[in-house]
Amino acid sequence: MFELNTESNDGKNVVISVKGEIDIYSAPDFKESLYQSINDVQQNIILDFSDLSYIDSMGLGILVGALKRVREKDRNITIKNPKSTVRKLFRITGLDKAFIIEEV
Amino acid sequence: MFELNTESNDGKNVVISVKGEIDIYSAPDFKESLYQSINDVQQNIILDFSDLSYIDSMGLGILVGALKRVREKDRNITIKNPKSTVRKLFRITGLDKAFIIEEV
Amino acid sequence: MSTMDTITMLIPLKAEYVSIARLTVSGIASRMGFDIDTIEDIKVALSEILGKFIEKKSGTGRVNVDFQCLEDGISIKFKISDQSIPELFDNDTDKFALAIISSLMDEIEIEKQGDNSITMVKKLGKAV
Amino acid sequence: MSTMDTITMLIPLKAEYVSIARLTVSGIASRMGFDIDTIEDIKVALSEILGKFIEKKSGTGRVNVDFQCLEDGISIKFKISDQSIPELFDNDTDKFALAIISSLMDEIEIEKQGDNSITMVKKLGKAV
Ligand SMILES: Nc1ncnc2c1ncn2[C@@H]1O[C@H](COP(=O)(O)OP(=O)(O)O)[C@@H](O)[C@H]1O
Ligand SMILES: Nc1ncnc2c1ncn2[C@@H]1O[C@H](COP(=O)(O)OP(=O)(O)O)[C@@H](O)[C@H]1O
Repeated sequence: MFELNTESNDGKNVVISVKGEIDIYSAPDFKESLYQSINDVQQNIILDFSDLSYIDSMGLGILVGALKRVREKDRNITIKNPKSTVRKLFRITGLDKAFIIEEV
Repeated sequence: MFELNTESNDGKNVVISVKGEIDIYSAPDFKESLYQSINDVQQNIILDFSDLSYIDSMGLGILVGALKRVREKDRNITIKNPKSTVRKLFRITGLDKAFIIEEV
Repeated sequence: MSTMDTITMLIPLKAEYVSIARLTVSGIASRMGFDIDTIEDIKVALSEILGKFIEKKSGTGRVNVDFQCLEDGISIKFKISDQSIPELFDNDTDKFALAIISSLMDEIEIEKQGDNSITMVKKLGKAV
Repeated sequence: MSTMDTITMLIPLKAEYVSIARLTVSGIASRMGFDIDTIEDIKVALSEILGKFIEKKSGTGRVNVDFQCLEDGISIKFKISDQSIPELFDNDTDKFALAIISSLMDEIEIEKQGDNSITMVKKLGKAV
């Protein structure tokens, strides 16, 4: 299962940490929680993936849906610190071109 | 798999650490390594189980075999620091009466 | 996880596969809500039975293991296709295995007529 | 671990069981000597296929997964008993899944005649 927490929220950015596993089982919950967190705020979104150990195509699809919503309001989503296994899936699907990926 | 190391050897005791998992797959190797370590020395044996995460009935049988050998020479075997799951198996099989168990 | 779902595993009767069955059952039991200590108990009991099968029947085909999710626990059933269950606990050195399984599980049933199987059950909320 | 041994798993077509299959394949792959990154790749590809099966056929029986240990890798074959394989990658949102599986595995074969199966193969010593 996964955990989603709003870590910080300044004038410009909201940092949301995503921890655990997102797969076909947890995806529906993840979609609801993520869309809610995004609707609640006006800033750019930074998703901290440092402790996300697993994501599948369904999770990636949900991220794409989230990006669409955010872009409609001229904001964007940054993926922060994905593990190499997760990073690889962004590369394979070409999503590393859609999202800003920030490795620290 | 498991790992067996002679940690220290003074005039009275030899401390041998046993790490990892002992099951039907690793048992033959464990038997050979353990009996060898025991034959090599004249002191009492202290088996440090701090990092032993798993043992089965076959492993316990091998320990009984080792104890017989050691007792023939008026020495004994102490089991040091077994994890609670391993400790439980000594209790269930009554082997906590045959071995000295030292919890620190 | 709904009641009565069954996950089945067919495992070659070889020592190197027992740890894989252990990993699988720990996943099933953890998903069912067993606590860590009880999961450990189930893994040990499963390994003991598979170990005895392998000792007595090594290399001869596969063992069929049904993990059935009950409302109040897990039932694990072992069968060997087209073969009778061997005497698993017939000699001196098997006494530890039988003591361990009986202590750790809530029920164990050895069925020599009919479908020739061994079934063990662990109820939720009952660590030893 | 000798060549051509097969471990079989029958898994209900429900989302909650996919993580158990992932755990099992990681045990098998690690015993076969795959490195950590490749094990991760195999887990992801397995999950994607099971996920698509479940999306298209949820609740209808079980999927049969054969994990075959080859001399130079692992072959994983998916079948649904008495049912044809659904179109797994037919719509827009399935493109990620197919891209992922094709990139991570060395071979993928969808067999619609005959025994209606999907087989994917990963060779030893080939992380993506
Ligand atoms: N599983 C998926 N795989 C690939 N893309 C997906 C997936 N789920 C959603 N998407 C993409 O995200 C977009 C928006 O998704 P979503 O927010 O779920 O739809 P909606 O905006 O209709 O609620 C979809 O049009 C699709 O392109
Ligand atoms: N798997 C086992 N389960 C229970 N007891 C065992 C097991 N293996 C060995 N033993 C006990 O340990 C004793 C000595 O074992 P071992 O050293 O293997 O035999 P030997 O001394 O003939 O080489 C056996 O007689 C038996 O009582």
